[in-house]
Amino acid sequence: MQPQNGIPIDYYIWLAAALFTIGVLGVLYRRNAIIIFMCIELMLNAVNVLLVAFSTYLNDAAGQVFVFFIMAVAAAEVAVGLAILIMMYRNTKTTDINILNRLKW
Amino acid sequence: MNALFVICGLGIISLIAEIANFRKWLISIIVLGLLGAAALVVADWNTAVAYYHDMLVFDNFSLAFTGLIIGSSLLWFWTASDFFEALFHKTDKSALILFAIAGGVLMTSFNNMAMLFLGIEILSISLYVLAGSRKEDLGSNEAAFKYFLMGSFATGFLLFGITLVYGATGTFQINTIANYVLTHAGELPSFFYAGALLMLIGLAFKISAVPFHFWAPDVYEGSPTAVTGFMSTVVKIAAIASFFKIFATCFSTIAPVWYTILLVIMVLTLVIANITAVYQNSVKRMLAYSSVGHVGYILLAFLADHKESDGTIFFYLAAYAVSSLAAFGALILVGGKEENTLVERFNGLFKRNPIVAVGLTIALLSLAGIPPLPGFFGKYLVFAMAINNGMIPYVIVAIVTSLIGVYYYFRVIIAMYFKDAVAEPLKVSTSKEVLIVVLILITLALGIFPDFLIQLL
Amino acid sequence: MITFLTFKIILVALVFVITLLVAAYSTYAERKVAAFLQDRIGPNRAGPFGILQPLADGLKFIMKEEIIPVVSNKFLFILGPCIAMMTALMAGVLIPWGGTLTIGGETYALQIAELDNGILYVFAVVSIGVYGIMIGGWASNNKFSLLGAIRASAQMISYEIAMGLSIIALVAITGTLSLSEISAQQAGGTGGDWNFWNVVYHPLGCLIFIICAFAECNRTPFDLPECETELVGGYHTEYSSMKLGFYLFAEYINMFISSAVISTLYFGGYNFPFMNDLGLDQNMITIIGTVVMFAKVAFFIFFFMWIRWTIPRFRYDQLMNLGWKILIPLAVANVFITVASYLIFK
Amino acid sequence: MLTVFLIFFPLLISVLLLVLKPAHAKVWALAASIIELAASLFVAYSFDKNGGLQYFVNVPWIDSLGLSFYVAIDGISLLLVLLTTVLVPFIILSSFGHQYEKPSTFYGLILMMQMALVGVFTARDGLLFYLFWEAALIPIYFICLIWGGAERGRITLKFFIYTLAGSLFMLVALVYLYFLTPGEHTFNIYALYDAGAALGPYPQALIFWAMFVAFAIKMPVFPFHTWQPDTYTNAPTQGTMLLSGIMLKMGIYGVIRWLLPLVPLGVKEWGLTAVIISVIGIIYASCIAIVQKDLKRLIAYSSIAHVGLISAGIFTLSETGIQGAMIQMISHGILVVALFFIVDIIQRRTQTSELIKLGGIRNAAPIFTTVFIIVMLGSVALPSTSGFVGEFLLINSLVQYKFALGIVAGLTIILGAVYMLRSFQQSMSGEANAITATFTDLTGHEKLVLYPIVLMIIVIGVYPAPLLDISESAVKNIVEIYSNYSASVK
Amino acid sequence: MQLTNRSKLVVKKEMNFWERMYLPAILGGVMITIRHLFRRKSTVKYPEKTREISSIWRGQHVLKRDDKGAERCTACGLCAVACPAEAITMTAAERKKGEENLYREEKYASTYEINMLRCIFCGLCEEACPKEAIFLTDRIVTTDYSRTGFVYGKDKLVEKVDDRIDVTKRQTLAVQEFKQQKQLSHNK
Amino acid sequence: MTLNLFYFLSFLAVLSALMVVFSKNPVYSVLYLIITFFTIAGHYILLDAQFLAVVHVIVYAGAIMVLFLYVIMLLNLNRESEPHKSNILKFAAVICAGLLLVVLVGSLKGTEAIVQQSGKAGIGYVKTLGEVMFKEFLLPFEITSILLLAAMVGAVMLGKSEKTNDTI
Repeated sequence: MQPQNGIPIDYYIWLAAALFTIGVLGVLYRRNAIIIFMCIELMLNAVNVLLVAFSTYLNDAAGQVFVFFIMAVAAAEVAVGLAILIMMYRNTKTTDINILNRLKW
Repeated sequence: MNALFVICGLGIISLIAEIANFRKWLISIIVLGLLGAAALVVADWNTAVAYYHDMLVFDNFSLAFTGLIIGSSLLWFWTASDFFEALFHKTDKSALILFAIAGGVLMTSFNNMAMLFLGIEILSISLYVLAGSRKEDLGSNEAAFKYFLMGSFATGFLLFGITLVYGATGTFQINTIANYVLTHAGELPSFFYAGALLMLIGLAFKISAVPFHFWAPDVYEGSPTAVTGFMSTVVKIAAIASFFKIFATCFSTIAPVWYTILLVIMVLTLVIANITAVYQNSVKRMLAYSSVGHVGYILLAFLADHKESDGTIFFYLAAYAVSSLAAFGALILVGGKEENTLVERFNGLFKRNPIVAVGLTIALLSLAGIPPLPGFFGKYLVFAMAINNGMIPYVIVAIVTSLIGVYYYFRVIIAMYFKDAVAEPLKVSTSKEVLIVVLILITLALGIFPDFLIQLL
Repeated sequence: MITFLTFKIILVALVFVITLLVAAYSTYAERKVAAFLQDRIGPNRAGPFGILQPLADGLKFIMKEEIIPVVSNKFLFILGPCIAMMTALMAGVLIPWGGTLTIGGETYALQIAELDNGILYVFAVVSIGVYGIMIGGWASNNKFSLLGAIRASAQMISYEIAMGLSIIALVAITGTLSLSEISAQQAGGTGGDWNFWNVVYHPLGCLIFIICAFAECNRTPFDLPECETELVGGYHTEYSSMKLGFYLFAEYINMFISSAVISTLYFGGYNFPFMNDLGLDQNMITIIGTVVMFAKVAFFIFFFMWIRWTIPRFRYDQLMNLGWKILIPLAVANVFITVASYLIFK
Repeated sequence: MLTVFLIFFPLLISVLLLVLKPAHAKVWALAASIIELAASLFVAYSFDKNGGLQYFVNVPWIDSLGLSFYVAIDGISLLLVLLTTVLVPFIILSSFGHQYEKPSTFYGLILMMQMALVGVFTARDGLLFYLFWEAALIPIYFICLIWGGAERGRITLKFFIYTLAGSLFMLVALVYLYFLTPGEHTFNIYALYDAGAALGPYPQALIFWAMFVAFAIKMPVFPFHTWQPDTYTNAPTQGTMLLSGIMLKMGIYGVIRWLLPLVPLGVKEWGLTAVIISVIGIIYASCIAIVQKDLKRLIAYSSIAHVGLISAGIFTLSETGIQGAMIQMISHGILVVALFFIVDIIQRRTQTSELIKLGGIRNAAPIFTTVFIIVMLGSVALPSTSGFVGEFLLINSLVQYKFALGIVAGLTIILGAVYMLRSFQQSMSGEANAITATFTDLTGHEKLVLYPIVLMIIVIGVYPAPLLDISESAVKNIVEIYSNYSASVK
Repeated sequence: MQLTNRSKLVVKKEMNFWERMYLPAILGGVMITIRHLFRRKSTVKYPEKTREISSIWRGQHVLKRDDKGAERCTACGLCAVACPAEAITMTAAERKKGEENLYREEKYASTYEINMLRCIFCGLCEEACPKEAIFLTDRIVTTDYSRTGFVYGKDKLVEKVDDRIDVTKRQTLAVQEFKQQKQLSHNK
Repeated sequence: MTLNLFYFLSFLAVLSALMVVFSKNPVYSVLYLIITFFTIAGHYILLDAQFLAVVHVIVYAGAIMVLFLYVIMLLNLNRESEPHKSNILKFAAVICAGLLLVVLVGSLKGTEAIVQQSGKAGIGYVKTLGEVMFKEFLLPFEITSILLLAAMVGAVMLGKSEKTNDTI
């Protein structure tokens, strides 16, 4: 299959899978809450890339519109997540972030 | 649809209440509004209408679950009225709750992956915040953060799944997807199945099925009790409704792909959740595990016959919601300001406050599935369905786990009736007493005349 | 194609040089304006009227000793000013500096690149600019720098929202995100067909945009990130020599670009009144237009300085109040009012 | 309609007691139970011995579950309903010597229990039967939990889970059968009979065991009995009476009504096993009873032995056996209530029920001792007491079934005599000690309980025919159904 | 205690809508500044142009010689005593034979230093001097790179024989008269 | 040319994504993530979705990552504050992720079923997107406002200090 920009869709799927997996890896690998958080953003972006790729290949704008929703949600999540972080920080009154490490799994 | 608008409008009204200074009447307005929404749901009954380019479809399934969500929310507002008595953020909290309810309604009525996704996110984001609404309490903070991280993580999986499904079928409309799958059976790309499974994982996080449940106990324990009550009723209803909708419509034809996986998840959920619940010292945490366990029963019904199980699941959830609300209502009263819900706290509750004790007892009995309470009929329907579909070994597993369930529920009952009271009598406001009586009556009524709800779907 | 490329390359070089030149002379102008507004005469030693002062300053920056704090993060410490400079320069790509020139039968637009969502591109670049300040401030490992960096980021994010909202009304009415089209739509009146500058239609939006532009450029009265009375020098406390020069340069380039964007969006860009009624050659109009454009830009740069020496600095909470509680609601209201009145009076 | 009255009248009173908490709850409860007794006597009076099912009510309840409120009375049901309605007033009366906390709750729960028991004995719908079966569990659980002895928390939970576990398996079996009923599925007992009989031997065996376990736990039969002694000891006396006097009969009734005709092949295949288990249980329980130091525990074990005999008799599947079981159920119910009341009296006066600490009561309380002797003799099945009729019929049927088993089971009379007489000897005769010296004789309400019971023991022992008549046709009917099915399959 | 009428009482009254908009006020401020843009600049381009100075402007000191070219200073130390900034130090020495043309009297200052960094140019030294040896001139103390460079010794203070500094403007008639009245002098 | 660009961008994306995970210093993680985002924006442009690319840069690089950096700076996170995670767990995480990758790649093969739809080019233009968004996806678009409102209310509620007006 040869789409207009000459790159097979498989490549994008693999790229997205790789990025997604790296995101998952980060979530599992790291203990630092904020990095886990960033890795989740990475996962969402992997999804976005794939959506845009599919959208281009299927010639259907809905995929790209969906990306906007994901972006909106990501922004909302970041706002809330960081607010939670700040709240925790204020409670402990310390710059030591170890408090987050009660999160064990 | 109109109910959805009403709920969103109520959320905005409660934000306006902060500015326009009518906080006092806010709860009354919300209750009236929700009643109105319920009436709208009833009025829409038997009219399967698709709205806005098929974004939402309010058929009887959606309406029933929407009604259930609204009903539970109404009761929840009553049980959790103390939650809104706090000095700060009264209106914010109620607005968030209402938005969460709106999200839940979307999750029951979506017909497009975008609506599912947004519904889940509206619900989740509101709850992340509500989970942390005891701001000075580190446990609550931790709950919020953990819920947040795991919720977002699950969202990632869900989205990846949606994307792959979209890539394979070229649409986000679930009925179109279902048709596509039906007409293109055998020629679907393999990543369609991967997408379905990733969505399964994502939704399993949301309904907190083992092994994707590990966030649930911590979050349930850390959150304010009222919010936990909300999570374990309204949220659970919405999550399961969306799970059902996706897998019974979209992926119904590829059932062999997910059947075995879901079967394993179901058994694990039943066994692990119920066994772990036994070891909990906090009643809240125990209820958290039990709520995970209940998902197992629902999954059992779903697996037995995923197309026809909606009525069973609906009744199970209704029964579970009522009992759960009663339990959490009692928990809020017993836990007091410091939200201490250790089992010891319940010692001698029968002597300290018989009404609360009896209410909690009936709730727990119903959760344990003792006839003639609704919880029994829920379980009965599930078992009957499973037996009818030849899943007797799994029914045996479910029976054993529900016996384990009896064990841990009865620990609380024993504490209430058998142990000596450690504290002075528990004073409870009249409205709360009335509430408990009402909840008891609803529970009993559901138990004695369950037919209406069972036949609803 | 070749000529097109050549033209573009020349244009890029030209814009680059002009940008640097304008930025350089802005430093001079800043001192001059400050002096004049305070009844002084400002630098006047280097060259006639001190016209070579920027060169002298530049020379001084280069000759100064490089100081990199031992405890700082060296890589990021150097990266900071580079990012600041780079993003500042990048924003000029989309500004239409003039109309079209016809040389040898070929028509060239006096714009380096044309995107159908040019405004957004400018926004994107501007929003990245904050990294320079944040990274530099953090890498300095100095409390004042860090405070400056934090202030800068919070301030820029806050004001970006109002800024973005303020132009939504404009975009809604003009129906395009392309800067060149917006410019073209404000072309001077032709035979009874009156096209006013956008500022006539969007006075409130323009005001908000200008205020936000001040904040985005960290200019007084919003220069909290570097206010020397509180934070010594803010994010560039630890910087010296050319790295400091980069930061200062970046600030002036930003000012230049902001002025250009303001004039393009709201004040007609390269258009001037009655330009189509004069019966001039197209190339002539373009050249005059470019001059006009630069005149407008110059005015806004002057305006930036003028305001700087008029209004005292905000307190930080006042800054945030202004951004969140006043500008954003105003911007939203502006959208509603503008769109509603457009629908009514259309 | 009378059946409905019999079921719901106690419930109504119970709810009234629980909600209104009147001052003299015990009087209310007693009055209610007497009205109930009168109603049941009226039923017995107007009962047509050869009329099959009578007083039946069949209204659909939960359509979607195939559940209908189908209750009816036949001979077997009537006997057990009578047992219930007769014993409950005595049980309530026997509690007059106690000052229970929250009396209205206590009596409310007893009446609720009565409701469930009557329901169990009259239900003709599988699910309804199950519902009543479980409903009986809740009040007794709370009675034991709230007013029981020191160890009650753990022990009652064990009891609860045991019985619930058994009943859940029964539920699975019922549901399984439910889905085999033709057309619109139904839980109607006769439809279930048909569905069960139509199955092959293997599923029938599975169903047999699923249901047998439920009933065996309730009775309790030997390997499933471990909850029983502890629970009996720890429960308040009235609870023990309810458990042993009536509730235990639920299991036996279940076997007769819900097991034998339901899965004839299963019964046929595994009946012998059940008999053997039961007989082992008899011997085992009797032997343990002999070495018991505590009077209450001793009676508990004796109860296991008796029930074992009944169960063994039923599984002989002969009319004699089942009739014997019927009469023995009545007799055992009366006797065990009397025995536990006697223990209760001893315990209340001496604060102990350990045999070693007792002795010499007969000097202090001659009337009491006399009553005890009569009850005890009834329990060891002395001819002309009620116990004799039942045991005779049961052993008779066992001998006919398998001679050796009959002989072994017959040992129960001897062993029973051993432990009963030993207990009597240790508690009543001998020298009075500090505790028993001040033993007062029977008081008013105690006499009111014990005299009628003694009378009944003797009357039934001498003239059991009316009772046997009542149940005869129903028993015949069941045996017939069973033999028809098993013959037809053959 | 109210000394002047210039102080203004600050009132924190609620601002009305227009005031809260700030824009009119900002506009006012902007107008003020723009007006200054066109004002005449008050800067004097110094080296090329200097500002006029007053006739009694007090600049760098000078140690005068008499008409014959001998130093007038006798190292009496009155100037150092009078100096409020303690900027003046000196050491006295006796005149040798053959130095009569150098020093007017038998005693003279072998060193005389004024620390220009300390000096406040108050002119008290001039007033205190009984020999009319030290005067403040209209010369400017020049800049220097080192601290020590500002400690002016006799090399910088004493006027050159061939380059006499005219202080007559400072020695007005009134001053001379004042100095002749012995009873008014400081060191009576 | 395009393919090479794709390779380059993908390589950079994956590399910097890995660096996000393995950088010791959170600030470096943020910076690497920003690089990843830029490469993703590059991919968008390759896919002819310029509008999305610009919005992506504005939202992710311009707002979200600034917030991350802001919080990291505010909380003074540095490499010492990262708690030790046992090597076994890390190993398990790597194995899990590796398995996921293998499963994904394995299951994502075989894309023949996607038929390239012929149609007008330039679906990435604002106009096309606007048409779809405001016609077909109008309801989700409106519902997003509820989402953002909830997030806003929530963030303010959590972030606001209740006791006094001391700012952090």
